[in-house]
Amino acid sequence: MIEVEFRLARPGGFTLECGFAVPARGVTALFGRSGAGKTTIIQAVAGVVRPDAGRIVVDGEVFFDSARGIDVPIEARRVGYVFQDSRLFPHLKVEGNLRYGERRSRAAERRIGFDAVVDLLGIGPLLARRPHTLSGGERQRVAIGRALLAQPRLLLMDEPLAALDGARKAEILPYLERLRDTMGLPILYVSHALDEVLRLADTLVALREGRQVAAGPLAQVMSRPDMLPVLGRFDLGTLLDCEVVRHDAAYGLSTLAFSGGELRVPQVERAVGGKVRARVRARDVAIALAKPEGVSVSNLLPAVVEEVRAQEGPYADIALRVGETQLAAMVTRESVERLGLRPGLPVWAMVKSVAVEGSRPEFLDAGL
Amino acid sequence: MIEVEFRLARPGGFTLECGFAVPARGVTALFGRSGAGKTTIIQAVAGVVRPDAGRIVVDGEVFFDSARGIDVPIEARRVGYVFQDSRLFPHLKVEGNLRYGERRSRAAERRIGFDAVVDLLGIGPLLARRPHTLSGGERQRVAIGRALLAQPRLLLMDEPLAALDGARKAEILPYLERLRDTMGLPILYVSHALDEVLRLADTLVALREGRQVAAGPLAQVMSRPDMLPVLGRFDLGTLLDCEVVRHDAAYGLSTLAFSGGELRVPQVERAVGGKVRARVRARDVAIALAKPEGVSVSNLLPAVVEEVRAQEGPYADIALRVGETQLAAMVTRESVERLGLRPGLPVWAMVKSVAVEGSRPEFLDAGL
Amino acid sequence: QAQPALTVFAAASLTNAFQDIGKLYKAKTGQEVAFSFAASSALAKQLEAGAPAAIFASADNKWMDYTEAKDLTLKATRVTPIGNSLVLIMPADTATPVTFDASFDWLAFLGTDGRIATGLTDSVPAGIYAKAALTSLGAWDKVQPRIVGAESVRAALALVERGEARAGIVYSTDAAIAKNVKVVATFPAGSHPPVEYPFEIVKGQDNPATRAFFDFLTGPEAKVVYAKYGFVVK
Amino acid sequence: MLTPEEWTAVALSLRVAFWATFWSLPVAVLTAFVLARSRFAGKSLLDGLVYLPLVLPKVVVGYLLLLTLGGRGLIGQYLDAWFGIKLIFTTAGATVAAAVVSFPLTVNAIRLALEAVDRGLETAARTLGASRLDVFFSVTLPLMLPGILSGALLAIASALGEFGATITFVSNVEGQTRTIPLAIYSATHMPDGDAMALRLTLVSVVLALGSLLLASLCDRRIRVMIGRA
Amino acid sequence: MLTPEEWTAVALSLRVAFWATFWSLPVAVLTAFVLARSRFAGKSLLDGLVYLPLVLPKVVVGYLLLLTLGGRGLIGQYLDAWFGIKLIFTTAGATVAAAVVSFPLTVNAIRLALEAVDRGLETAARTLGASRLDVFFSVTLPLMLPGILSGALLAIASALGEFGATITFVSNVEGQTRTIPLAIYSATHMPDGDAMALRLTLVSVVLALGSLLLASLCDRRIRVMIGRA
Ligand SMILES: Nc1ncnc2c1ncn2[C@@H]1O[C@H](COP(=O)(O)OP(=O)(O)OP(=O)(O)O)[C@@H](O)[C@H]1O
Ligand SMILES: Nc1ncnc2c1ncn2[C@@H]1O[C@H](COP(=O)(O)OP(=O)(O)OP(=O)(O)O)[C@@H](O)[C@H]1O
Ligand SMILES: [Mg+2]
Ligand SMILES: [Mg+2]
Repeated sequence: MIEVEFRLARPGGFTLECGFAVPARGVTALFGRSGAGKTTIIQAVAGVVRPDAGRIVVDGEVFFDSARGIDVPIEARRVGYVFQDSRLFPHLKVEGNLRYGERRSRAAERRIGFDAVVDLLGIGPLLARRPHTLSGGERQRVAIGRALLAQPRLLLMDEPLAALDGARKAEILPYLERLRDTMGLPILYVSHALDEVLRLADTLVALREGRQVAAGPLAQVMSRPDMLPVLGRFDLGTLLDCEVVRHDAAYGLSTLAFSGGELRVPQVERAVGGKVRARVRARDVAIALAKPEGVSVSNLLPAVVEEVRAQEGPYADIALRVGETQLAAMVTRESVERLGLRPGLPVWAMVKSVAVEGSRPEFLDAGL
Repeated sequence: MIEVEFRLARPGGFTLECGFAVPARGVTALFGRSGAGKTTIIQAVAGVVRPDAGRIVVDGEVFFDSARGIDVPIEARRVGYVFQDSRLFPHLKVEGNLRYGERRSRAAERRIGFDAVVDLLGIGPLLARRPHTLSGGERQRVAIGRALLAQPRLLLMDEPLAALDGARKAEILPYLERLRDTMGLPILYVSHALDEVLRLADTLVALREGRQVAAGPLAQVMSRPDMLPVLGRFDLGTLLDCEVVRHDAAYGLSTLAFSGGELRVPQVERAVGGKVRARVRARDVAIALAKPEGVSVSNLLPAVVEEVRAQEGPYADIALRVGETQLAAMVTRESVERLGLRPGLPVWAMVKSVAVEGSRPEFLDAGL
Repeated sequence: QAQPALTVFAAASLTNAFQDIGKLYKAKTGQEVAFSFAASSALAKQLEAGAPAAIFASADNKWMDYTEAKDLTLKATRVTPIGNSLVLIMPADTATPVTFDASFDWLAFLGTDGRIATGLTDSVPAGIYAKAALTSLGAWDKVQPRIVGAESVRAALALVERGEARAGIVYSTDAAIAKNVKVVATFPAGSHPPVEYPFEIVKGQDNPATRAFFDFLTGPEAKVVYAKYGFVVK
Repeated sequence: MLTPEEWTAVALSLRVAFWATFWSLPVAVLTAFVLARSRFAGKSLLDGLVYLPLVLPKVVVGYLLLLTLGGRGLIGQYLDAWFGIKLIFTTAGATVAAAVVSFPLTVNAIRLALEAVDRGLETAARTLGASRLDVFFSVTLPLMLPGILSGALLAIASALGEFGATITFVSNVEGQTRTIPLAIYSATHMPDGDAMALRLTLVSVVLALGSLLLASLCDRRIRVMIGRA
Repeated sequence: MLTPEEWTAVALSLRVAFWATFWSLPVAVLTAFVLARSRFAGKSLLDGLVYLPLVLPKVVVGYLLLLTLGGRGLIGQYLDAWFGIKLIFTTAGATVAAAVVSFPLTVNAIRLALEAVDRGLETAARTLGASRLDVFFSVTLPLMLPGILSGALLAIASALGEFGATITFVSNVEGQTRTIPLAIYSATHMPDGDAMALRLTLVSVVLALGSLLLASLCDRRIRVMIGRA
């Protein structure tokens, strides 16, 4: 478990209060607007700032406990910290920067290899360069590599991918996922980008102006109605826990079963019977009154309208029931009227398979 | 016109060669992967680095011309530069930072007001703070304000929004658009984020490892097949130049006409007859063999399959002809087979209105 | 007062005597006298650079000869009212009287690492005299490695007072005012050039006001002061 | 506590230290800027020249001053003839001596501070419409204030302690050039001068600690101001 | 060109300057670090103490050294009795005098450089597993190298020029303590010493320019190394 619970007042009026206990496995995303206090939490966990009062415990080891007067020094916490500004050592070449933490780790604990990291981050050609000659994205890639090679037992990442281009991001994300999955390396991850969060996170801590709005498993937090202002409307969606039932190698598709039916998605790497998670964005769900025939949309699910929330603007939020699962859909108000959508009406939900998203590596090709 | 044409070699082997002439109106996006040379171009235009040879002319004024020995000093170029790292003055409070450039501008040229900028960027509460107490996003907002208030005639923005959260981004983007539209303030804009580029840019300059891959009007560049590796597959789409034909205030919808038919989109602010641009992502276009009835999808366009490109993986790219317009669609290979899609087949394209995207402020609510 | 102050350049060793005389003079005539006390060499160089002093009182003849040769001071006004004698001193607690005869063994006297402190032997007057005296006594070659040259006689005195040096060669005036040292021998007058303090009026300053003080410096009231501080009054 | 004569020396020392610092500081800032930021042919020479007063015995420095700025000196004669400025024997001369001796220290301190100023901020200022000169005054100078303060402190301290160059250049005249160190020197030549030397030494120490305290107070405020606290 | 006597003085000056710098530099780095980075009760006092040799007339400094480190001095007597270390009248003593006098300059230069080191980098190093000490040696020290170099240069320069404290503490013993400044001083006090003074002054100037040139070469390399070129 990672238990974080503290109070910290900054000169200037900002006060942060938070308290969450999340598994020391997988990725915990800290999500919130600029100035919400995300970096401050990361800093407290790393030991860079000292809370006024509280406790920080990672995996049973107490990092900080104001009541017991414990404050473990930064270097003894063994957290890898990727800073919002990359903070490369200007006097060392890229290679020296990468090796800095590696040299200081115990040889027995070196699970993350130098060459693997260099390859992945595409920084091979930069090894002999000086940090000030690097572009913004190059710098950040080196910073990530440096933190990884320090063989941390907890990785803190403060918007690590913000300076990276989409393709590079897409390349690095799976590696982070792999790290998380294969090494049991827990990650505290700050990001504004919901797609990153959804891809990576198992657990979500949402912050707003120094207050903790919600904390818990991703799916649970995402479906809370009070998250709407935090997440923004267009990212609303439904998370589905699924089991792999079939692979269709010829078409490169897999079939997933969830409590309300089946979904066809691009082939996942998990074996039949494995558990995976899928995300359906509300805006990617269309509604039909009768089962549509001859359409390219391959995921057609029988459903019942549960609730229609007409909202300002052109859109309406629809809650559908598919089996035991509630599925969010978003359609225009005009469509609600034209189709006569009302609670209790049996309909078909059309989900384009390409819009299925997941939080596991298997879904890499499906998402954004 | 903004004419940029130069050669610049960096110690360490990187050489940048570019040459483009874009209108000194609207937003020109510099797009490319990390290390492609985007920042270098911005720096050359600002006068921060000196090209080895070439010409840089903005709106008829020669900033740099190696042949004629011209190199206008930075401060005389009057470009507002938002740096990748915010570079706030640590000895000035936030207000002092904002006023720095404003004070140095000619009073007659002050078109951008202090209060408006402060309001927009939400930095009112920060005015009396010192830069080192700001969070990453706060810093960047102040840096944007500072550049705007210097009343530049050309704005250079180097990933200005990378550190901002989605909501803040969404708030600032329209203001940038408004600046661009109402003040004729041209913007050179570096970004990795395709959605930003698509929202803002009129013109696109694509770079790859120091070489200019393409330069020209956004729509034109976006549809070039050689852009696929630059853009990434899931962002492929079609840009449609449309005219507003009707507003439907009751539903909050507008109807747009393009050469292949009509689209219903969330209400745009432009008057009837006005020109707007819409973007349809290939992954948001589904195909039906017959006109679907009773579906929430309100944009149904009769089309003809022009080309089916089966690709590796589960997907196939389909080129549809809708009137005179080519529309890209993306479906699974399984669907291609199931529906028997082949060139010449008449079909219906289903475009969810909520997936319509544009490059003008009118489409703010429609996009991502 | 109406008259501008008169500036007198005097060797640092004259500090006390001249200050007293200046006060006496002011009490008597109301005329203010300003002094600049520094090494004779520095003062001579300053005169050469055009320093507007009226009177130069040197601690040795060489620097007065120098200013004369450069036509800076008036040779005709030269007087030498006072002199000094050169003495060997030791810390009071270890002092034993010595006589400079042929049998005097300097090295035995100094012990294994004893030192003799004096002024710099090539530039500070007391040191120059000490070198001359030791040479004429035939001891210089033996003693030379044991000589430590201080920046001024005062500094040499301090080294002996603190027992850092086993002995010192200084002026009798200095020895007279020091607390913890004893004079163990006086160098014979013939062993070194006479220690003299020549005074001259600076060229272009020979006016009644200067003359008045210059005469006062060699007058009976001044001589009382000199004697008080242990100078040999001629 | 102190005799009037001693008070005179203390007051003079303070005046000399203040004015020496006051006049040399701007020149030092300029020199540091030129040395740190520009490249030209004779730069190494200028660099050497600046450090010269430090490396030479102060007596030699004083002697060189005497040769150049004395009443018959290379420059001194014209200073006197054209502007009526007399340096030898005067407090002004003592100030010059103190300024010259402290100059290398001041320049060094300021230069180090200048080199620590982030040039990216200067570039940013220029894109905001500030000329080089404007940037210097509005960005560079404020950011190097701690260094300037440190330089000023060194200047004051070394001016308070300056002896060799002063006595050689402008002699030891009470009320004009007899600063504390010269008074201490004179005192050691008086039979009963030990007490006076000790008193003046204590005054020196107190002044030094006082200016240090003042400097560290200023420093803290400046650091808060420029956000480097 | 130079007389053997003068060569001896030059060689001695170089030795003294080198060893004074060599020994004082680590102490200066430590002192600067403590002054810049820690807060404790007597800090202002330590601060004052460090600057004292600068503010006091060098002759007084020499006298204080004599009182404390002389053969009968407070500390000196034990140095001699217990370790057989004699400072007075020896080259070692001249080195100590030079080191003490240059100490404030060295500390100041290093301190300014230290304050310019980005503490964010130090924090980053600690998150990478480096202890405070390790951070100091692997990050802070390399980044402040230009300041240390500048401090060393100041130390060498002021050691080459040191006169007052040296002559007062260890006097003028040829081959032992007679450094260039002492030789120059002697020369200027001889009516016919001008030529010798000039020669030795030129040697001083050449040494100063030489060490400056060396320093600026080092500086350039260091700056390239630490990426601040
Ligand atoms: N001062 C320099 N010296 C040497 N090489 C440099 C220097 N500055 C940049 N480069 C190199 O030039 C190339 C282009 O850098 P630039 O900063 O323009 O990239 P970019 O497109 O802005 O990348 P990013 O998106 O990561 O900021 C990079 O490979 C970089 O390493
Ligand atoms: N050293 C400081 N002194 C005073 N206030 C501070 C300091 N550091 C941060 N703050 C304030 O604390 C609040 C939270 O800052 P924090 O850096 O944790 O935000 P964040 O959530 O990381 O934001 P962003 O996404 O913009 O980086 C902000 O309002 C910021 O202004
Ligand atoms: Mg942050
Ligand atoms: Mg860049």
